[in-house]
Amino acid sequence: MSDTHANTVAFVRETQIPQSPPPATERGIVKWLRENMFSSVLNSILSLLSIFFIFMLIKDLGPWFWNSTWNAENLAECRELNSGACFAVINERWPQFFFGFYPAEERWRPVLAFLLLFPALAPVLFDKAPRALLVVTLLFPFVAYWLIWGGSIAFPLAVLLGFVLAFVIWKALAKTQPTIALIVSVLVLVLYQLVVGGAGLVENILMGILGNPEDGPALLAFEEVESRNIGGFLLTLILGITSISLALPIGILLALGRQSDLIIIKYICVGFIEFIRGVPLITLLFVANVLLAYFLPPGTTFDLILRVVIMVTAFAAAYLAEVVRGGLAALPRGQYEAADSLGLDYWQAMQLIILPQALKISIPGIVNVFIGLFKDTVLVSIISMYDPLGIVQPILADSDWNGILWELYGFVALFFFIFCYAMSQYSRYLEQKLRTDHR
Amino acid sequence: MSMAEAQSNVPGISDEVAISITGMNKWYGDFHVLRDIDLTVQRGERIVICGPSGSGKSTLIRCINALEEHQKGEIVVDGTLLSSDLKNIDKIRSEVGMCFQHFNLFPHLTILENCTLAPIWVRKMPKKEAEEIAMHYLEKVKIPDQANKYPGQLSGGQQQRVAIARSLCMRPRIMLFDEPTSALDPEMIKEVLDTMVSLAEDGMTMLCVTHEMGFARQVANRVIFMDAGQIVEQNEPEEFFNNPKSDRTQLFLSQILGH
Amino acid sequence: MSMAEAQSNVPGISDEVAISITGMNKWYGDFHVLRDIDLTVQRGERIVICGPSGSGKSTLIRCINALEEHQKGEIVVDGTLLSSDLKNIDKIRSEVGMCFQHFNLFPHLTILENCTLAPIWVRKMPKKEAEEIAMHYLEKVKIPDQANKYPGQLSGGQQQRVAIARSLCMRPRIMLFDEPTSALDPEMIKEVLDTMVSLAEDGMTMLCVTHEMGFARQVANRVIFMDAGQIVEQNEPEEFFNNPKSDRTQLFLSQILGH
Amino acid sequence: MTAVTDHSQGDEGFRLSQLLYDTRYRSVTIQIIALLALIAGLGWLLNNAVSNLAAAGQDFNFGFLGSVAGYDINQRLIEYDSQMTHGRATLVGLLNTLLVAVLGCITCTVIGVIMGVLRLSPNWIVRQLSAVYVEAFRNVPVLLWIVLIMGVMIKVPPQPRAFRGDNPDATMSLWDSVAITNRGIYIPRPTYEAGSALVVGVFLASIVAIFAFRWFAKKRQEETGQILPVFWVGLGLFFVPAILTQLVMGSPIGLEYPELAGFNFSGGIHLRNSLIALWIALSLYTGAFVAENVRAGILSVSKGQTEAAASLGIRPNRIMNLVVLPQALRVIIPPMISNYLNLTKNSSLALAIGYMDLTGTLGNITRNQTGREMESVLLLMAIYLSLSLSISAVGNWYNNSVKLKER
Amino acid sequence: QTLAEVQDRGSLRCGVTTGLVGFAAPDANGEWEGFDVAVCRAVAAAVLGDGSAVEFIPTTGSTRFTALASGEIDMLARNTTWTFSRDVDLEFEFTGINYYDGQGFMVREDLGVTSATELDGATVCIQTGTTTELNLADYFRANGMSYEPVPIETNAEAQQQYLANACDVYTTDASGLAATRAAFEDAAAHIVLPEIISKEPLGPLVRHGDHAWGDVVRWSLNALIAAEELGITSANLEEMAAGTDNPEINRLLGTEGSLGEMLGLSADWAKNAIAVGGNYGEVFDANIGPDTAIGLSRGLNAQWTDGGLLYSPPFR
Ligand SMILES: Nc1ncnc2c1ncn2[C@@H]1O[C@H](COP(=O)(O)OP(=O)(O)OP(=O)(O)O)[C@@H](O)[C@H]1O
Ligand SMILES: Nc1ncnc2c1ncn2[C@@H]1O[C@H](COP(=O)(O)OP(=O)(O)OP(=O)(O)O)[C@@H](O)[C@H]1O
Ligand SMILES: [Mg+2]
Ligand SMILES: [Mg+2]
Repeated sequence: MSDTHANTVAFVRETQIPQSPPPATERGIVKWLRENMFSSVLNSILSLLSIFFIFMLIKDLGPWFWNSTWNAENLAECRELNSGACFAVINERWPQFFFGFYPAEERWRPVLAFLLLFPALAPVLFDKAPRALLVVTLLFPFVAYWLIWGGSIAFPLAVLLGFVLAFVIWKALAKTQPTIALIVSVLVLVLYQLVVGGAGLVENILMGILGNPEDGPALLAFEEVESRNIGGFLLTLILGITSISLALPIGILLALGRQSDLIIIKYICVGFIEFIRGVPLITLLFVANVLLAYFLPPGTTFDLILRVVIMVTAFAAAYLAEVVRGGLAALPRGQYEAADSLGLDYWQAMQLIILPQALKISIPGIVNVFIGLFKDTVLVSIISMYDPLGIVQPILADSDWNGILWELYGFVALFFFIFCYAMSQYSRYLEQKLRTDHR
Repeated sequence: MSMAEAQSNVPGISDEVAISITGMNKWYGDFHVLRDIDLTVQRGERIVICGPSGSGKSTLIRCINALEEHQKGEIVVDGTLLSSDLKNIDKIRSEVGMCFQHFNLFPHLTILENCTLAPIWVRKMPKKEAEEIAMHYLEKVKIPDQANKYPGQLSGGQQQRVAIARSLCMRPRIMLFDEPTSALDPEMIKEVLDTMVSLAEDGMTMLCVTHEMGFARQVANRVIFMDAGQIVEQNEPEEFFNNPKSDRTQLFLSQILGH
Repeated sequence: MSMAEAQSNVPGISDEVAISITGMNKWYGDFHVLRDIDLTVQRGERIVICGPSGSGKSTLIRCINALEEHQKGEIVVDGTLLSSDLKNIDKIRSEVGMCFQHFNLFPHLTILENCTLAPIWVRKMPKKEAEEIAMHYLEKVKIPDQANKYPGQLSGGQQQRVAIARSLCMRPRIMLFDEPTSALDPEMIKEVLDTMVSLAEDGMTMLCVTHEMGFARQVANRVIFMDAGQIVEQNEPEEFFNNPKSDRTQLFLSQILGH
Repeated sequence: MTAVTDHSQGDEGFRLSQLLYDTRYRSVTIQIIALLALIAGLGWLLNNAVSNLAAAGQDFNFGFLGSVAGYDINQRLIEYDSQMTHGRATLVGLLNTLLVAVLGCITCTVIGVIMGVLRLSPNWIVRQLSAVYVEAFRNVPVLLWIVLIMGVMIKVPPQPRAFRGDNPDATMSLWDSVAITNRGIYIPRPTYEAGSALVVGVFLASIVAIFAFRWFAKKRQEETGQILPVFWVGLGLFFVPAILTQLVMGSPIGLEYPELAGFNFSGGIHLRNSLIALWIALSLYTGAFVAENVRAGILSVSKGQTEAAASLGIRPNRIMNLVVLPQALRVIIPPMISNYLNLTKNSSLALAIGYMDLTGTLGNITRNQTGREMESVLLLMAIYLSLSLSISAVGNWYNNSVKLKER
Repeated sequence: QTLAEVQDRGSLRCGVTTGLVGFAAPDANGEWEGFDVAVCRAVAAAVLGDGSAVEFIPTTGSTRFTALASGEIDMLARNTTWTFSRDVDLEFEFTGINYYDGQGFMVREDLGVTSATELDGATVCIQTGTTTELNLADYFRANGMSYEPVPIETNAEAQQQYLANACDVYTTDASGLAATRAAFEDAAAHIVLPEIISKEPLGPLVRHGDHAWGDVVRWSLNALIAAEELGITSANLEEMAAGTDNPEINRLLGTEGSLGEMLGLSADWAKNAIAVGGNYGEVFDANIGPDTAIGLSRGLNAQWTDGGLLYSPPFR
């Protein structure tokens, strides 16, 4: 047999055997095909079936795409020109798909807001982005509001002031009394915005300086655009982005509440989460659309977009809470104990130790909730808002485009696919990155 | 109290009481984990606790740090009574450092950040100063060059040494160790034990749950044997290992030292 | 042939060859894990394989069981050449039992079901008979009373013993162990080692990857030291531990036995 | 947070600061504040609602459920006409919701399991196709799929009158038994004539026989170790006896075929477009999520399990059945339940295509015709909530019963 | 108080349909136009002096009342039938009738149906949440016929389904049928059956209890009707406003009396209202009249003097 060691009582290798390259197994397309498509009878059948399926798809849909028309006045003209799809309708109506009925000459404003979104998101999405961009992130909501809805800058400024005020108070108190600081600053914020009318007061003062756009030319004021006129993908993005950014903190708080030892707080959170998760979003939109007016003091009507945002946020927050709870539960108990034994208090432990890790773990889940939320915004078409799906209605009603369907739905589907797919790919990238991180 | 007296003659051990536990009892639900524990630890004393699994060693250690609450009896740490007052708990925790079996480093922070976290947020130390202290202790545990790596990039032994340094950065007067080497590969145990020995030489008050009998012989002033939630026997190491009094201890020692 | 001769004099070791590996090489992608492995194991021989982490010990063991395929060289187990022929693989697997570091018990089946699964579905044994055999081996590993519990309810040591019993139920002629004790607490290691010793006494052919040097001294006929994918040294245990020939082995032994 | 509750220290007397610093009181303080805030908030909302209702001169009662509905519902599983009450209409809607939910849950499971397994297939092209399916459906809103499929249902199949005439443009499929039209699909309805009881009886008996055979096979295996081909025998038992009886008895169970009559087909069972579109869309959409869960579940069973089984000499397909699937199921089931929940809730989007489910009846027509917004929406939410809670209760019960035993 | 709100806000929120050509639909630029839209504009002009100060809020059959009740819109001008229960039970106030309508049926000509009584077994597209839905059920029941309802949410969807022949019949108000038919490529291939199975008086409505606001809407509509009766057109409006010898014209246009003041509006309120799109006849002709694609004849909607039902109470 093996003389190498059979001849010696004790085998001792004196020299290293060098690394050698792997045996040259045959390579190339044939091998790949055999391994990946025709490795067994069943697999071969499946492969052939799949190829047939793809062939049928191309045979049916291909001509429709190749013979499409991009320029025509109406459907009849389209049909005359070519046998395939009539994308002329997209060509004519794209502004409505993107902006709803936003005034044509003001469209640069939402576009600008959209562009600003990227620097604002950068520090959140990529940890390599310069930290200074965080300022843009924090200011973005106010600027975007001002750009999209227009009017004087006084209003967003006044609201911003409230947040600054609350933040300063929180900062001052947080060192000594983190819990109280949080409560007080939220209270200050609420009081400022709602009860005392601080925002209105400041707004009026600022208007006094800048001038009221309703009375005449004013500084830093745009033409106002009504929520009703905002539609299309712009509406989707507004609803999606606002709700996502509001839902995340609320969801985290709900998750912490649900994990809390404080029974009452725990059950309040559980009740809220289970209730929201138990009913379809559409019924919540009914509530936004129909019932909210009943539950508010007489005479308070507020913007439909705002109402929808509240409901969608509540919906997403409940789902997020469950996802984050999963992340919290996945953390080893030792992390909590180590934090405790170092003398960190509850909020410090959460902020410094627990949440950064729990959120990382739950990123895939969080992104899934975001994708779901983003998709769910089309439900507002049911309560007759002109989101991308809703905007199809007036086009269908137009005698020029009567009878067109696939092109419109296809366009909307494509838009959602691009956005949602991008989001899910981003979450995959994050997952990948976090898995290899620090190793 | 003859034993305490005897110890106070040993150099490095003062008369001051670091921890005093009297009549302490603890239940998990209906399960009586710790029964009538009485224990006095002098400043500078180094105590090794051993005993079979489930005997309540970890629980005892964790009660001292208020990680678990006890239901009866008194624990006084460095003159502070452990009560439900948050201030007292905070005070005790910042005087008592703790090392866990599984290190429990914070994986999302670098080694340096792990060490400076508590000084900055609890002691409200400037970052610069906290980092200097951290580097000092990292040098002490012999891994200053790893300061900017993440825990996941270190070996188990290195991680445990970081955990020790992290506790030291709070400049505790008492250190608790809960089986600090039992999750380590044989090759790494030695590194950690060496670190602990050097701590002991500096005169730190230490309570250590461990089954490393070599370590116990080398540095402990006293070995405590626990079983079924009670302190069964305590003695100086030599006596303990060579002349265990109780049958239970003998049985245990024969198993541990057996293979 | 001196060693084989020498060994054949030891009671329980026959001249029959149980495993013979010649010129075996294995790559993971471009990474050359095992290089020119030559190894002959006599029936009844008990071999301990040791070596630093990543040296390819597990891979070697797994190749014998066809859990990994090798790219060059020959492995003959009990007269059957290990090829990609499914029948040969089946034959070899039913003659070779394997125990993993993490036991890999089936958590959804009771202990008894774990043990009877393979006899029933592979050997097509009546349930009654399979259960009898299972109980026999469970008694051998001293846990017959746990038969109706689930793996999750047992301690690690008990789980590993079940894993051994599960393999034995297929009445293998060769047993492979891949670090069977390294995931266990110190007190449980002994239980498992005892079981393995008693197996060895029954004359089972065993290949065991382990760092338990006490075990190696006690039961092994031969100790093999691997490094970087090759067999660096092999010898009888006494010689191996007391007079390691290669520098690499000396270094390794000094670390392992150091503390 | 943990701390000591040693009441021997109570004699120090109570200080106000203890409300904040003493772990014993601190939690109580926080909870009471939270409770007060909650009560205040709810009270405020309720107060507003009461005063708003009063101002609008409306009251809050569910009496409208007893009044005549006046509208017709095309798909009804129970007796209903326009002279019955709104309550009855609500019930019809609820049953329609349940119908589409149950159908959807079944098909989405089938689709999802197949697709999930195919995603792990060694076959490259199959893997890619199933990935495309999953991504396409997960990343486009379900509402869009619903209206899109509804559009297909309306536009692609032939109109009923295309079947008319001597040389019709369209013909019925499956030997003139199924008519696929753009008003829905008409399938034959079984009719029961004399002797049919026997056929049904034989069929039921053969189902019993299947179970009996399985039991027998298991026993046989336990006793002798012999493994019988349970699946094939079962399959044969399922079809053969009943079909034989049917033939021998001279086909007592007949089929009523749909035929063109007047404007539409009549006879047979009419599956309406709205039902089909909703069913297909929900199944495909949810199926994509199920596929991901199935994949994750199978991947979650550690490689060690497969290896351990392999090293015992068990063959790959048996490893799947005996070791991997039983464990994967435990991982798959919890997300599966939430998928079923989502499907049920998404069925409310029926509104968009006029499927008369609960939202379509109570939430839409009844709400509009009676003007009882508050009552209908609250009732609607309550019904959905109890549906969801019961689904998750059943799910949790099942989940607990298969949970792995731990120490 | 709605009046004050509208004046404060500087714009009128008017609920309209989501899209029914001729009555209310946005064009490619998002400008709303149509017969109902004209009513909104007239009211806006009367109140604010600016016919373009309107926010149009599209509503479906099922969201319209909610929108009005919740105060989201100030008035609803969306071919809504005036019924007892809507007036009394739902607590709305109908402020007049701008179109006398009735429910009809539209079918394809090649179906060979000439009367609604031949519709037994037909598939009928019907908008949910409307009175037509109830009428339909009653009609078929009364005539002992069966039918298959295909419920849909909006007119546009109905159009899709009907054109694809997913339903044999589309039923809604005759005016709506005409408007829908007008949007078809081959309008001639579809006929509206002669039966009108219900009375559908359509008119704008407001919330109950706000009488001042109700009056404004009511009399703005009446102003348009009276203007036609009195011969005021957009062409001769300025001339008439300068003063005529007909005192009613003078009172209407604010040159005499103080009707505007009584309403809480400016004196030239009616003049503004009429100026937007002309009198009722002009609005009718421009949006749905015989010369438009919709091609409705005046029929019942002629002035009482021409044998129709339009009859504005006197401005006095
Ligand atoms: N949170 C808990 N709830 C209930 N019982 C617990 C809990 N933690 C520990 N126990 C029980 O208390 C007993 C003592 O546990 P402890 O961890 O203190 O033992 P130990 O001596 O440290 O054992 P080991 O050597 O295994 O770490 C054990 O029986 C354990 O099962
Ligand atoms: N599936 C795999 N793909 C690629 N490389 C692998 C794979 N499995 C093991 N390796 C590599 O092969 C080498 C040998 O691994 P092996 O598990 O045999 O080492 P070992 O000697 O058993 O180490 P340990 O003592 O840590 O178990 C290691 O460097 C490992 O990283
Ligand atoms: Mg312990
Ligand atoms: Mg290994």
